[in-house]
Amino acid sequence: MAGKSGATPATYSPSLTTSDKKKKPPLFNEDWVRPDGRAFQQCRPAFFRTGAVNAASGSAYAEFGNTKVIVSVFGPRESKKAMMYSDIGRLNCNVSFTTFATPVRGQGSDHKEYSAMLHKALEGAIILETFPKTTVDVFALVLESSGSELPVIISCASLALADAGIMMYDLVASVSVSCFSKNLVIDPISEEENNQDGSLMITCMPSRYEITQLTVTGEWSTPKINEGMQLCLDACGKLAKIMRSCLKEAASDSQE
Amino acid sequence: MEYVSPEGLRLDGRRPMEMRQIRAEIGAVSKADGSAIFEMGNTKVIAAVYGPREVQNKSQQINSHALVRCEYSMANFSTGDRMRKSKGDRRSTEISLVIRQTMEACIMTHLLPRSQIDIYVQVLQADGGTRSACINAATLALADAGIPMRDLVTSCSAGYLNSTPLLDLNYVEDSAGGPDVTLGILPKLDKVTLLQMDSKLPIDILENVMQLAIEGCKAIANYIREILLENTKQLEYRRGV
Amino acid sequence: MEYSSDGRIKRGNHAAKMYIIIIIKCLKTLAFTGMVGLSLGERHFIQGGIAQDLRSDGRKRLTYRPLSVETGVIPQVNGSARVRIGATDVIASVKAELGKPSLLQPDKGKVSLYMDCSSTADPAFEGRGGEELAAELSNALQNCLLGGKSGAGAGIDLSSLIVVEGKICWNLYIDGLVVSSDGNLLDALGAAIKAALSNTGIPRVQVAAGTLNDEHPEVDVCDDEFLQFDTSGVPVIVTLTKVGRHYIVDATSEEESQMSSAVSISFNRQGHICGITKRGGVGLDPSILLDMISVAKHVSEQVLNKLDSEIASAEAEEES
Amino acid sequence: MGLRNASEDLSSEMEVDAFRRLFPLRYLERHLAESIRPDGRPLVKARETSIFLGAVASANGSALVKIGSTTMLTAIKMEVMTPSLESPDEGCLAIDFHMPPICSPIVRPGRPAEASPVVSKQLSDTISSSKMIDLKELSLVSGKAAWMAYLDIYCLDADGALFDAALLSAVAALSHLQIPAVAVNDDGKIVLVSDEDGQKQAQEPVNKEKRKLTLRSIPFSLTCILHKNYILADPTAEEESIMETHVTIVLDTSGQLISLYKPGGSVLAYTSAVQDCVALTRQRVKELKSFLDKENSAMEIE
Repeated sequence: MAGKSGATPATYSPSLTTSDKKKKPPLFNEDWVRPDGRAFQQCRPAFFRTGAVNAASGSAYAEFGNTKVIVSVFGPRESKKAMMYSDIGRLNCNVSFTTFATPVRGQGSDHKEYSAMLHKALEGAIILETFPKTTVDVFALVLESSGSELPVIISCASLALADAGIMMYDLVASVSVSCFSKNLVIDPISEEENNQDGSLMITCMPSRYEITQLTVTGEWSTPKINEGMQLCLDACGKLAKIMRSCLKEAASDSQE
Repeated sequence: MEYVSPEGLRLDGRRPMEMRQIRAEIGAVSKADGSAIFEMGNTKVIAAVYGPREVQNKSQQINSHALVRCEYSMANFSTGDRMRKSKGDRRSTEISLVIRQTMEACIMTHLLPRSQIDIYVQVLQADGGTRSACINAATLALADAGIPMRDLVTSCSAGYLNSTPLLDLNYVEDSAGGPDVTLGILPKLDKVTLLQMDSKLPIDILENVMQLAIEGCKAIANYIREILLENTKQLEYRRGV
Repeated sequence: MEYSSDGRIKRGNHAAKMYIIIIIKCLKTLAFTGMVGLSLGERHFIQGGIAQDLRSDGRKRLTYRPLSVETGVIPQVNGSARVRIGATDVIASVKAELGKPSLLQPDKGKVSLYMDCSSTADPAFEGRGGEELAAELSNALQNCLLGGKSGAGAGIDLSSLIVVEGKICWNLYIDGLVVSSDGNLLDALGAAIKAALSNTGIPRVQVAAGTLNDEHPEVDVCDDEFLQFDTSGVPVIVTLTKVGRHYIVDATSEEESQMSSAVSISFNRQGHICGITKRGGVGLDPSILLDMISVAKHVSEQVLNKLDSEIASAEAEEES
Repeated sequence: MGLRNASEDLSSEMEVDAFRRLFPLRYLERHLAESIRPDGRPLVKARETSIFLGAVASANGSALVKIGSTTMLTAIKMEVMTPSLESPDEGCLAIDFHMPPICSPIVRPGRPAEASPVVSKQLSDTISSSKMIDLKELSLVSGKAAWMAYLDIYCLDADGALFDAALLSAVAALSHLQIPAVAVNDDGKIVLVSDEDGQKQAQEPVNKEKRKLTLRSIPFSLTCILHKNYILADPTAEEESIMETHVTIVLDTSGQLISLYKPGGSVLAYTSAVQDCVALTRQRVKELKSFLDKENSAMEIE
């Protein structure tokens, strides 16, 4: 049906009548309330489920508010032929978005930057020595995005790895905070991320109490970094508990 | 457009037979086995040579002589209008090939069987004559790496605009669309190894233009030899010989 | 001199060690192309040296290699600089082009960073081989130099790039090129970008009278009058590389091959953190990380001073 | 993986698994002789099917469909375009079928699966030839503005019968589609009108009447595999990979044949076999229609 006119015509999505110019950037003063009504240090409700994709060796689905992610793990399987011999396993990560994930249609279907970050966050947790010469593929698809996609992808991927039976030192949990002048806001949604002064994302292995990945943008003083890190680490610990219980549930289900 | 003024001066103030200022420096990339920077006026290229070393891709190994490879790339900021340049486009593949074939002709590859020599040239600034500059830089880098060569290859271009043979074209003259002869010679053996000309040019004028380019190549060869000599003296001095 | 069976040097005095350094250096020049694999002995040597606070090239753990800055190296761009730290050699260039600001931020110009790894630096960068590292470096630099989404903590004041709000702004294209690599590329590129920015002159622009309210105002770019950038806010990047139980600054590529993880932190003049990225997958204890931050902060002050004076002398040299 | 959970002792389970991998065709034929399939289904029975409407909150219409473990997520986003000169009163429907790397071990990033453009084409052909949607309903202002409906289908889990699942999810998403109310503003651009917008009555919505598409005859499909004398409805990925002769039949709700694909295959499809398939499809269409109607009425009650 689309074939009627050769080239796809230029389209736009209609915006609200109340013109955007009137909407001032939100004032982040004391009585500012987050758009979804959460407290500053309250995460969105997290939902995890393993085994979302049967075709994969392991998979997981994660839902944080309206951010929805599926991660599939394939392998360990044969490395691509061009690869040289390696006595430890390889990890290959890819993150992509659906065309309807973002408010404006079709932005960034393949996310190189996220793929690289996911790789860096996971490689320290996986015991690569257990599958020499082979590759584990971790593919993530963001179904819907409304902020903090990368932390959700990372946590979800570690769950999918666990589901696939890949040996890991620990689960990997990831949480980010946004900084607004003086306030720290945990697990920001897109609207907050677009206006933030700075961001801090921590990926850690909670049981080992080790940070595998840390990214900070914006201007931070040292005490602020301390505060932000502590906040994230605590949240990671709680998140890991939820992830663990999800795994336990799946294990007990399959035993029945 | 007038490329040579009635007074016999070119756009950048040179005489028709005048070459741009050349400058060379050896050892710009300390990790490489041999490297050099070569400048011709505003054109500036850097060449690095890795090898002779083990052949990386065994299927390419040649049992009777060495494998010579070359990659040419341009920096994003090398031209006036900035654009992202992807490696391996047609132009750079062509130039890579030209450089490789030219250098292969002078390297004594039969002395280094089953090995590989990589020549990487990176253009930092392009203002006409990058091809020649790359060959000159590669020669220096190969010499710095101590790779046996029959002779130093040197290269220079010459053109023909406003009925005047011009030596060493810059970017404006190069893009004027006139004939542009790029020549590479082995100066001591007095042999031409590279000759590229893709425009109409009467045969008797070609001879003139070529002769001019040969003169240019010889001048560059002298300079390169001086640089190498100077470099060797310094090495000697450092070793305390 | 005593060697244990695996080539590790028994704890001896520094003089003996320096001597061995020389021997190893000689051996290395004999070897084919440098880095591909280090022998067990070499690895122990590097690690042992770091543990004893005397690295293979004689430096202490927190000492930088000599740093040299050259500005104005590329004539056809608005600003450029070449920075050499030991054998690491990078070039950064800044090009300013007039463009249209984005709808979301009509009062700000745009800055884009593109890094490129030349295959001259390492044969492994041939073809598309350098792209992965280039992308990683670009991302890390973006993190460290451009600040948060709202622009807080940015080294470059984006609102100073505006010519006519919502209509015309300067777009800065920052290109980096790694010419020779011997470790610590991120710090070197960060320093080169800072130097290139302070070398940058942006032409003064006059908006033609009466066209200010048009959709496309006419502008007149002066060729002889340039506005200098305020680069005092541009942070420096300090990378701490963890080898064994210790961390070092300005690691060479040999040392980097032995790292378990590396943390790059950028600091501005006020001593505030402007960005952190971590490389290497091995986990770090949060307390070690905080310790690293405070060490990096201390080092950054020295680096900033050193860099500023180098930039100033490079600028003076260029003018003379 | 039905057999893996069966309560056999480990050694025989290993053997079954090995047999299944080494001699897939014989393994399957042994089952077929017993009139049962490896996952325990009778030959002509389709897998359990579920439809969930409104899965994507940010889209104008969406559906999640599962047939067995084959999962499809479809979302429709409405955007405005200028209609072409030849058909100034018509909107456009753009259908895209994606197979992201998560859905199957065969798909790798950067190398799109062969199947995805094929299914995309089949889907748009089927939906246009079924005349299910009147593109005139997507018109807003004649010659000036019309809807461009982007219908994207993502395969989340590929386990056979991709076309059936994709078509079902596309149809379900179209039935769920809520066209936003829009008005024309002073610049001639189309803008949204929010429902509780009391003060802005000046702008009259241009599409007050057309908030939901009238779906005239809904197409449904069933893929069957012909193997020797057997007909297997709704095959899994494993079955599809072993046997080559596939027949996909699309019928609309009135039982009319809309399209029939039989891409190659060694077994000749005799008329009788095809008629058997049509009969199976007819049953399946009824089943699917009732599923969809149930979902839709459930949505309305909410």
